[in-house]
Amino acid sequence: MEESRIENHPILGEMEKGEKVAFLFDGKEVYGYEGEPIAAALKAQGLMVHRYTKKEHKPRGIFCAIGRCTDCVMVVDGVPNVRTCITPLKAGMDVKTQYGVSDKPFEEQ
Amino acid sequence: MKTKAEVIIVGGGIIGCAVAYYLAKQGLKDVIVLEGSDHIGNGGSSRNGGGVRQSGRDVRELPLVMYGIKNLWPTLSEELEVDCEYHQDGNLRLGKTEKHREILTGLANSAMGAGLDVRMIDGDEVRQINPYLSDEVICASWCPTDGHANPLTTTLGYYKMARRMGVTFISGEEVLELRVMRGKIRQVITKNTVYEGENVLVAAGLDSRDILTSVGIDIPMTNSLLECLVTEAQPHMFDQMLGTAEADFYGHQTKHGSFVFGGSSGLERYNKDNGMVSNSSKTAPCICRGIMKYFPDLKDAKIVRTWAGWMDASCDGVPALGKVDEIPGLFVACAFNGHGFGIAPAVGEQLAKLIITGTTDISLHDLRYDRYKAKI
Amino acid sequence: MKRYDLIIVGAGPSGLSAAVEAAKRGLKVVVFDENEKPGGQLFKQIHKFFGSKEHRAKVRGFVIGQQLLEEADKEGVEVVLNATVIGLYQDHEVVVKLGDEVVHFKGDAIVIATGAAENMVTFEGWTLPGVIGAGAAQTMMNLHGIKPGKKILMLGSGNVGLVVSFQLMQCGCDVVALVDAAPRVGGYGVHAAKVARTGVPFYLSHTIVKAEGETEVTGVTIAEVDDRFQFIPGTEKHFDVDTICLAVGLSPMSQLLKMAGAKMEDNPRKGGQVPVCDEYGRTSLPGVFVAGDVSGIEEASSAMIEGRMAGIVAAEYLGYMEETDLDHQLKELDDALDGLRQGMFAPKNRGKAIETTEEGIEISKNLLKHGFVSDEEIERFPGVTHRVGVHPVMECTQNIPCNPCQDACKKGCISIGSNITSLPIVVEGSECINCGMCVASCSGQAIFLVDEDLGDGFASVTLPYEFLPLPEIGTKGKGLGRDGKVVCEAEVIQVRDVKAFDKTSLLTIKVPKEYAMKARFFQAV
Amino acid sequence: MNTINDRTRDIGPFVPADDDDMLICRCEEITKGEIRKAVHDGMWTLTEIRRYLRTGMGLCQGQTCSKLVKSIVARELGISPAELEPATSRVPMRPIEMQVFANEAKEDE
Repeated sequence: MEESRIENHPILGEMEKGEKVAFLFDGKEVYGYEGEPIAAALKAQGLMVHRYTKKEHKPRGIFCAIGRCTDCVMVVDGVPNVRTCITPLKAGMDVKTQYGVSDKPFEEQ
Repeated sequence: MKTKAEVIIVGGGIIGCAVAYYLAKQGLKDVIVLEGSDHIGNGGSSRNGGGVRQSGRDVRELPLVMYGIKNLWPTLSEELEVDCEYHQDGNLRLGKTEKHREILTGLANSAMGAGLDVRMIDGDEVRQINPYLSDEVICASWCPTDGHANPLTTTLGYYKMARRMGVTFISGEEVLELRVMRGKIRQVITKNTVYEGENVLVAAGLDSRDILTSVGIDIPMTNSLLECLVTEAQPHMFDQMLGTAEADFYGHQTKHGSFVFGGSSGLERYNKDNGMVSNSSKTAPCICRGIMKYFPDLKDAKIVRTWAGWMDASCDGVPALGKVDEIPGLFVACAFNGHGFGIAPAVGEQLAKLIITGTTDISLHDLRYDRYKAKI
Repeated sequence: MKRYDLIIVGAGPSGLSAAVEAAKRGLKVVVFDENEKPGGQLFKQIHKFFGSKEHRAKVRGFVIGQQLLEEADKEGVEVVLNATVIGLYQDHEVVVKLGDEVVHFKGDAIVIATGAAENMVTFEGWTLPGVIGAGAAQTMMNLHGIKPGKKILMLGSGNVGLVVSFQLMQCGCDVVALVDAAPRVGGYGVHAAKVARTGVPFYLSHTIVKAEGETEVTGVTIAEVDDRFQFIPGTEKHFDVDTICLAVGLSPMSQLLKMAGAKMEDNPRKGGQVPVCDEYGRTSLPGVFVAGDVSGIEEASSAMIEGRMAGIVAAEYLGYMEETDLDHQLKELDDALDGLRQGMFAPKNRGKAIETTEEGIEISKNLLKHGFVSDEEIERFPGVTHRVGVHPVMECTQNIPCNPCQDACKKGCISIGSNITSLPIVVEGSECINCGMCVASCSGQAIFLVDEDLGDGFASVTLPYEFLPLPEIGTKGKGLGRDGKVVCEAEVIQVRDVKAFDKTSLLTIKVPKEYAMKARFFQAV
Repeated sequence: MNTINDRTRDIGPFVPADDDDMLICRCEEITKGEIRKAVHDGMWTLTEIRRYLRTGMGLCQGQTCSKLVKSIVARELGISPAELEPATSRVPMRPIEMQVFANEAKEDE
């Protein structure tokens, strides 16, 4: 499950990590490291789709990873449009897939 | 490049574009619109808050805007083949103090006298209409036929259709002066070109004053900075247009989901111009504080953009509109005081009629260019 | 309002360099950066830098970042992170988001060093999750320790595309192809060669037709393009990938300057919209200076020099040094910057098709078309000689401003001379002691130590190796050619990994004698 | 700045193309075809395009698409992209929560 994590790097050595914490992704308990971007924790779980667009309902995920493009936004603790690539993970966060600007799938909106 | 026309319009804002459109629609297509900046609709037309409202207006301009809301706005999107995002879901003009109640009641009473459906409501009724408003709101004037629209698409929609019908638009042509020849308006002179027209309409916002000075006409107005901001798209909350008793805060939620709010910091008459209409560093935070007092729920909404524009503020708060009797062929439409958007379709249609036929359906007498008198 | 002598926006290579120079001259300096970590792109750059000593050559980007930060700290520069500058207003007012508040600051002088943003390119499916920018890949793997994907296609053969491809492999990803619509490799040949020799195929004059997949990338189709960049039907090729990485250039992030009313120009040679400025970064706004990519896309090495220049002119502007000292202090930096702006890849040569080196040697066609120099072509370059015993083979075939190899060899075997872009030559009569320093010092990983005759029909090749796991002595495998194809059997006979090599391990492999000048990479089986 | 632009200049008819449905502005989901049509509707500057279609007005504020839009518009007008003035940059450079923007640090702190 954590196969996307780089355990040892030929140049950078072992990557520094924060404390392992639990958080919710779409209601399911998952784990990440405190302080890493939410997007990194989700990517380690293999998650690709962060949101579905408002007009065309098309999937989007990480694109720039530095907070510019805002494609990776999700609903975090009830607030939509949170840039997960630059928002540090905290224990207990409630992270949800974003549909348009809501955490409810389009058919429920 | 075409330099001679039946009508030359100075100013490619919503007024200029709307007049051009209605002229062309009525068959007069020999028209040149000169826009000083590089972009059509670059002044107040694309910088206002999008209100299409009657309530809160001076009674002298009410008949025009009421006419427009009844006859022109409802079908404008179809007519211009663009989504003007027109919503007619009412306007709440909010009050938080007894003094506000007094101001609002005064405005409502005079508007009712002019035949507008507007009434005072209390705080609870306000929150029935818009449940997101805070308890600080104790009263409002409520005008159900008011609304809002998208100034950008509406302005550019008028431009698109006028252009499609054959009107000539030239941008980047800053008009320096007008010239009367043989007792009639004749030339419109820019840095590069001399244009000639049988009729000339000056609809250049604040710059109209300098331009008209060249033919000895003065509209007493000054500049005042209008500042707005817009949030990211949010889930749908409400459709009304909002304003306040002291006109220090106004806004609405757009079709896109974002909130557009404008507001006053008290500094707008004293801003420095560095040549690019820039915001004051103090105003946007002030608008945000204002918004949160009315809408605490919007505290997490992110601001994505702020902008500013110069308003053409006249000494008595209403526009100068119509024929300049002393110079045959010259017309003016300026000094809209920051509320030229909602009224623009009516102004455009009536001025076009005035240029073609010499008369209007709605009297423009109270808005004459030479109405200004000293106070004693 | 809180006031500083100098406010710098951006704590990347140029911003930090400006801060250090200004603070050294007595200015009270603050640097704001929106990121959680300082250093800008330096902390994502794990390769050794090019240049000469004064450009901090052969030091890895992230180490340079650490050095700059230490210098800034020593000079008393205040570096404020998670500090987003939201606006540059009139009267040198900088408004910064700090935590849950906005703070207004005034700077008597301001240096904008905001760097660049990535360009994008469109194709069917380009919005699918799994299509990412090269910067995103670097951020994920080098800052956050996450692999951007398993099987990756790279679009873009400029230095970013090449360097990031190599980094992707270093962290354990599989790069299935490197694609570019241009007919020639855009980046340094040595960067291309180190990617190509690991077996990554290059597709020049090709671009992406579409990214495949419903909710995320599952594959990609590329096709050849003609000289007008139109697809040639029938040339489509499919790859199973989960990630497509885009490295199609950078644009200056100059919005703050435009907002503040600085005179701007659109200059394609500088990468887009840039402020009009003089050679030291003075913009049309008095007291507002620029440095680094925001004033024109170049490399981090030149950004650092530009930053130092901006810091010095800002100090002079505020009266912290005499105008008469200015020329003298800038002169050295002028020369350093001039040194970096030489060679085939100099800004002045952008877009030019250079056919021969400064020495008059024909450039390798294969290198430009396929990413590697062919066995026949390599012999014509001056770093490639044949001798008895161990000797350096320097497969450096383009004029780039770089000379650490010359200093690395204490025995004087290698010479570049005073012209920093010259190709290295093997000095006649010099004696190689097989110390390996040249191999480890070459930022382009283009130097090999070869003994063409070990006896018994074998030769040895010592090559730089920056991957995990590091093979052990005795590991048997294949020798790969410059083109990444298997050429022979090979066995690791020596592994060197000392501190002076700075994490570039040296593998010595034994190969059949006839492959001494062909085998350039090792693949364990 | 302020260069004469006669909007009656003939730029030829709008010719539909295969890639008209290609998304250009990722945030606002605006296609290449919409941009090309807008040029033929008279939107000849990047500012007009942006106001007419909302390109570059989304969360990323045009950081991703502005160069792409520029090249499409230039091509449609038959001019070099360098001749097109980029749309204005506006405060804030990054999206900022209303309650943060409202919270100006006190002078005496």
